[in-house]
Amino acid sequence: MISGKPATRPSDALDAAALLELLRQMMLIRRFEERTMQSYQATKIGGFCHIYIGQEATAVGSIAALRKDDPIITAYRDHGHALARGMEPKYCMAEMYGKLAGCAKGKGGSMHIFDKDNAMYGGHAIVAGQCPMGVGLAFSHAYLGEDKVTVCYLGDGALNQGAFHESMNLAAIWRLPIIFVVENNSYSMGTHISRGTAAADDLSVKAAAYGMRYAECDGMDVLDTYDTFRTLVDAMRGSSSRALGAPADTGSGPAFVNAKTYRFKGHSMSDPQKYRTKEEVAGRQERDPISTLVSHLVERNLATQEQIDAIDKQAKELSHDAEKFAEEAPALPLSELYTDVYAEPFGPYKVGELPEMLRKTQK
Amino acid sequence: MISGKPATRPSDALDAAALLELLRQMMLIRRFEERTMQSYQATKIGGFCHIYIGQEATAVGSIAALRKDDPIITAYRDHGHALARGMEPKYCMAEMYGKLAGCAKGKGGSMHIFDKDNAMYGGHAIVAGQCPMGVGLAFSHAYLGEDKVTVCYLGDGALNQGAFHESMNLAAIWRLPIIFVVENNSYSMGTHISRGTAAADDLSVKAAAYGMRYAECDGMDVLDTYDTFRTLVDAMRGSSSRALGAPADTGSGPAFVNAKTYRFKGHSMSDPQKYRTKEEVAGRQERDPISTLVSHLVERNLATQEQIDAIDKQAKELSHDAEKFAEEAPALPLSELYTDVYAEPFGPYKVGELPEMLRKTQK
Amino acid sequence: MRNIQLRDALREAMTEEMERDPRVFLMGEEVAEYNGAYKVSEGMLAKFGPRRIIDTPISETGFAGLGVGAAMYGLRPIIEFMSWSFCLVAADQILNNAPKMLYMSGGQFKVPIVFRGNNGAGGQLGSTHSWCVESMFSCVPGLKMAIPSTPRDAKGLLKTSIRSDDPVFFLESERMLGWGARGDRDFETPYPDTFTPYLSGGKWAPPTIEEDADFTIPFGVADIKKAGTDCTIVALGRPVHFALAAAHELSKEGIDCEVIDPRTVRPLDIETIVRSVKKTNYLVIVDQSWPFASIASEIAMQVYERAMDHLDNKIIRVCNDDVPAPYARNLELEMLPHPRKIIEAVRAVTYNA
Amino acid sequence: MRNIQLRDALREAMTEEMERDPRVFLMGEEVAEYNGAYKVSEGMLAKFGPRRIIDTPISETGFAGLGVGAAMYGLRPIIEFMSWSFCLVAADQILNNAPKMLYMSGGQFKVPIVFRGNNGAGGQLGSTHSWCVESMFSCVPGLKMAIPSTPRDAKGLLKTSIRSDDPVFFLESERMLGWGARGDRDFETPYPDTFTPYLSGGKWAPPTIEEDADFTIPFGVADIKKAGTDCTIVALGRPVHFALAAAHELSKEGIDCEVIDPRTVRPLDIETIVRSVKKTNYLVIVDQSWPFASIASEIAMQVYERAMDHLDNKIIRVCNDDVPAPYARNLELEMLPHPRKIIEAVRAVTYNA
Ligand SMILES: Cc1ncc(C[n+]2csc(CCOP(=O)(O)OP(=O)(O)O)c2C)c(N)n1
Ligand SMILES: Cc1ncc(C[n+]2csc(CCOP(=O)(O)OP(=O)(O)O)c2C)c(N)n1
Ligand SMILES: [Mg+2]
Ligand SMILES: [Mg+2]
Repeated sequence: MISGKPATRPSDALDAAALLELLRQMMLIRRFEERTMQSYQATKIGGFCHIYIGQEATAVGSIAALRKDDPIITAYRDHGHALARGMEPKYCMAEMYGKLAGCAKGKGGSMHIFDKDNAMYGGHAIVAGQCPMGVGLAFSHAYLGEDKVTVCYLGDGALNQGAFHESMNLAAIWRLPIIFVVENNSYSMGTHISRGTAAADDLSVKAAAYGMRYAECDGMDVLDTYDTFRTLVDAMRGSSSRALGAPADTGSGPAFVNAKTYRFKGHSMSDPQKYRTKEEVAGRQERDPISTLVSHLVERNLATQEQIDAIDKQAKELSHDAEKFAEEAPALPLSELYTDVYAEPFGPYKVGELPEMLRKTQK
Repeated sequence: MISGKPATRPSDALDAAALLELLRQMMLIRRFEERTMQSYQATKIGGFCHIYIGQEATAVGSIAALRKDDPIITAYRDHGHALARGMEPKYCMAEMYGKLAGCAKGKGGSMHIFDKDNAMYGGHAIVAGQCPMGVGLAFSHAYLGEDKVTVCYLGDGALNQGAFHESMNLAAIWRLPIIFVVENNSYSMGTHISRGTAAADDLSVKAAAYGMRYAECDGMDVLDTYDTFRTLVDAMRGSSSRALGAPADTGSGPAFVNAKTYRFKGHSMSDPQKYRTKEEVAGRQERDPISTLVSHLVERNLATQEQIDAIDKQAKELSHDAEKFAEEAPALPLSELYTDVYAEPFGPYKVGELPEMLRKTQK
Repeated sequence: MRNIQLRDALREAMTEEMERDPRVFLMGEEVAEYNGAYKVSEGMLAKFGPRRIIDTPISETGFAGLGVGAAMYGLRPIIEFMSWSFCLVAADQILNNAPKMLYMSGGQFKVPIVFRGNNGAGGQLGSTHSWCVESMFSCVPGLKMAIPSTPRDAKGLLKTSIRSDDPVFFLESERMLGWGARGDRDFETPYPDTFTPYLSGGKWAPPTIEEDADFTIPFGVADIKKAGTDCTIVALGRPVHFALAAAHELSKEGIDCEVIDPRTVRPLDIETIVRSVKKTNYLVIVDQSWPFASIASEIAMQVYERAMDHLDNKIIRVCNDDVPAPYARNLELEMLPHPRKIIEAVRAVTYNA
Repeated sequence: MRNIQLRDALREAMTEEMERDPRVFLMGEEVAEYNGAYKVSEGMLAKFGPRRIIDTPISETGFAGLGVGAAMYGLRPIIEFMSWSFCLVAADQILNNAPKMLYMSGGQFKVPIVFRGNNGAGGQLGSTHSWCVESMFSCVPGLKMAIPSTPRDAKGLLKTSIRSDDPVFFLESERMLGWGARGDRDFETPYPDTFTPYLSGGKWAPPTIEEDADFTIPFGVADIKKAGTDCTIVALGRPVHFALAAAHELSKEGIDCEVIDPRTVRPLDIETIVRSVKKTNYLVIVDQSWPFASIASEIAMQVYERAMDHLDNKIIRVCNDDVPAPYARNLELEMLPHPRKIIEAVRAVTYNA
């Protein structure tokens, strides 16, 4: 939470329905990812696959503070963001199955999940590669005079890529409406942040280097995450310098959030995890973001166990249905090899149809 | 100077001869560069040519604090560093004339001045491209257990390149014996640092972002520059963690210096300089690093005007001789096109002879 | 005849497109307050203001990637690299993100962006500053690439690039920007008498917007810069003029060359080249990049694939020498393709004729 | 017969060279404590300690450039890219600095460095993670490039690379590292019966240091992986095995192919290829990169230059399809060169024979 916690927190204003919605999203991501792991083990899913389990509160809490049309962009550990953003699970699963019905028609895979309707700009697999593009989204708000905020997620490992630093600087000098969020799970693959990143114990210096606002949040606590983002987003929206070249600084400018979280699973599906002990993981699992919210709800009598069970049941069903949908969906026809290469094709290339996911909504 | 100035400064220990040597170097650079400008105007020199006039104190003061075998590496504004390092001016000038007798046999040109014997590792024309290589030099000291310090120079514009940040981080996590020096002349071409770099008014945050020591010096004052580097180098030498993977932190680690300086000439020879007023330049020229040292010497009776004039005369002569040498030196034979491409050549390639400059010294 | 330098043609293209489409903006180092390191964007800040003409710090990865993000969002950025030699620090953004986003997103996100700047030897700039990126980057599907050789092509192709819904790599030449300017010393050639009049009697001057409001040049359509019957010379960008100088010189020997300028590499108009080869039966390809795995190799391969039986001799390519760019003037001139090498190649290839 | 995976061969090469020369060190992401993302450097930290086996943060520009600086200083770095797909963020350091330093410094500074890592499709990794950099980078003079296809070549070429005084780009294949391991499912082919025994009866296993203390394989010497008389197939890296599978299949039809593996691209042993073409009169080139301006185009061009009169048909190239790498398994398999495409190409090229 932003230092100097106010007496009332934004999440105090969330009613039971809103809180249950947060729970629903986290449970959906959890169950969906469990399915994903099974399908990967069954070799239905290929390539690299990075599981988000443990980090659900970060995506869910931050996205809950956004409007539907505020863009987000993230790295390859991206299923959670897509689902929190509202993508139907079946399109995400079908993508990983490499099927035509996938959100990117099976061309992107687990690391490249896109959802234009839900302002999800991917899913990017080169570490920190999404940061400059995130700045471009925020730049667009300023250019168009729009009242939007872009959220750009990155892993702690991305702190060591030049692209991240250039992005921070550009956002800062132009005071663009963007929040950079480090999903700080302490590890980039097997490297603990203290081995790879200087001054890792206080990331506020990374923001200070660009005169940028800094906030920390408990990325294992969806309410603390929500509170942090709600506060930042509200300050940023409608106040940031929207015209480039505007002489006066009219707003709060970009921000940098250190979301302290943890991944319960390996880096990817093939990670033997020798770099941490089972005890370390077990210790962190005691603060499971889902149980934490459940306790909060139950303790305050905001939800009954039946309600919670029903939500979990629904999450399981949706995940099961997604898997079934993906399994049964037709394969990607080979003719798709040469579509979507060019928007204005020539020679062997052809215009591609939009993915089913968008065709439904876009008319 | 490093904050908390000690009562006695390292430069207090410099005798008159040592101080006159600093003056000699600065005057040589000044006269040499004036020649260079003339030769460029006369189209004897081609390509891009970046004049160092105004910044002499930075190279001279910092290099004076080093041992002969401490490596330096810099950007394309590099004649001053080469001369301060001890390169004979004629080899530098012949290089710019594209002659075989040039320090790099005419293959490098103004932006790529190298001098192996004097531990000058170039002369690099891609902004910030020298920073990772500088870290590599410092890494070598640690790897070999050598008691050396590398100095890596960069322009203020390089602060905005990712390569700089990755270099800072690597140097910091491995505590390598390197000093990054921003020759902060406030401009990258026509862009004032305040337009391009966030938090430009206090660069200490750039060092703090990596937990790195920070110092500022008056880059227009050779003694303040010397003092700053002498202190840093002495603390670093022999104390930095020389074995990678060494458990304990045994030394002071790398440092970042903000040398506040100013270039009196345009960015390159073709710069109309519309981004700053003549008054601004004239104001800064009142604190000419050479006059400053001359005043210091004269006021303290450390040198006579005759001595100073003699030094200047010698600088002029050396520059004149360099120009003559370059002019008269034979052209680069076309056969040199295919030498020095590979150290172990094949096909059309051939081993090249070392430049005259090295052949003399290397046997 | 309209007197226009290549840099003016580029500026005209950008200005017209910016007036036509409010989503277009120009971003790069020194493009605004400095008026462009090479004066290509001179006056554009005054005209369009700092919202649309945007100076950047030296952060190519940052602002190239910013452009990709903005293009995904629906804007139409023109990103200027002061030189393509500086794009290597941004290689990931321009090669991984821009050309592949449409594919990776299953058709969801177009990237209508133009990356443009100086390509090739600028004159004694040395190894790091003299990149010809055309061969290296042309292999990447998803991008388009244009290399203009005249002010007319520059304007027409740049306007098409800005309107394109796909990422375009637009390669200019510092050595050509000021062509036609007073005191211009470019197009040095050992054959000064063959110096091609820089607007070719007006043929190579683009129309003004008043003359032709809809002037664009489509991609994938080669231009026959000089018709001929005896030998085909293919060249792109600055070497087109070396080829024309060579053709002029060779005509004195009775060899009538056809000079074909493909103008875009992706798409490549191989048909026009093949048609010409079927007529002349000889082919020389001039390419200012290094020979290995070059556009010259590719064009040769495609001509062999389609018209081998029409070739009366092997194809010869005239490329940059296979060495890093030297600084020394004499070596640099020798290394680059130039008329003498082309003349020798045409003589060699038509030797039996 | 010695049972050795390709990853073991690489490790053996590095280990032997590190024992031989204290200036050699290995640096990269997860090479030390994790024992290598792909287990290539397994056990090396334990053996050599953290001074010589060095984990890096995700800073390719930083550590690749560090390697260049260290090489200039006199050390001999091996820089591992977890994948060559990640080298684009370091393009400037590896393309501008490493290969040009000797030239720019007029012969003063050698850069004895090896950049190595996985190249090419790793298996459904999508567009950004499936780069084949060989065509794109082979154009750059000053670098050397090796692409091994067997454990023997991997060891011999890597040892030569480490001893080389020039920068070497060493391209491995994730899909081949575990070849021969239990449960390995690689080398999928529609012709499972043609599956080449992975060490070819021991011929492709490298010697141990006890067996041959001086084992290295020189650069620029192609290896004839299978002799034949009817058609030459040139392939590098993983596609060598597709070519061998195709050759096996074609032998059933009475077409006896010669499979040539150049092993290094810079230098390229064009002589051996030309010699073979003069014998077989037919040539198919397999290249796992995109076709445009590719190594395949280059080899074809050079063969046309030197042996056109010996060709009884056009050269056919079998490349990656000219599209970004798709994720879907069926499309990726279709896009890559594979035995079926090679068989069809050989049939087509020898059709008149
Ligand atoms: C430029 C680049 N280098 C290396 C990789 C390989 N890689 C993929 S994920 C990863 C670790 C990233 O860790 P972090 O940023 O902390 O994200 P997390 O996995 O914890 O979500 C690495 C090294 C890559 N994708 N891109
Ligand atoms: C990556 C890259 N981008 C752009 C350039 C072009 N360029 C050369 S020098 C320069 C300005 C650098 O300014 P600064 O770092 O402050 O150094 P100074 O010239 O003041 O010494 C620019 C933009 C370059 N050489 N490299
Ligand atoms: Mg992490
Ligand atoms: Mg500066």
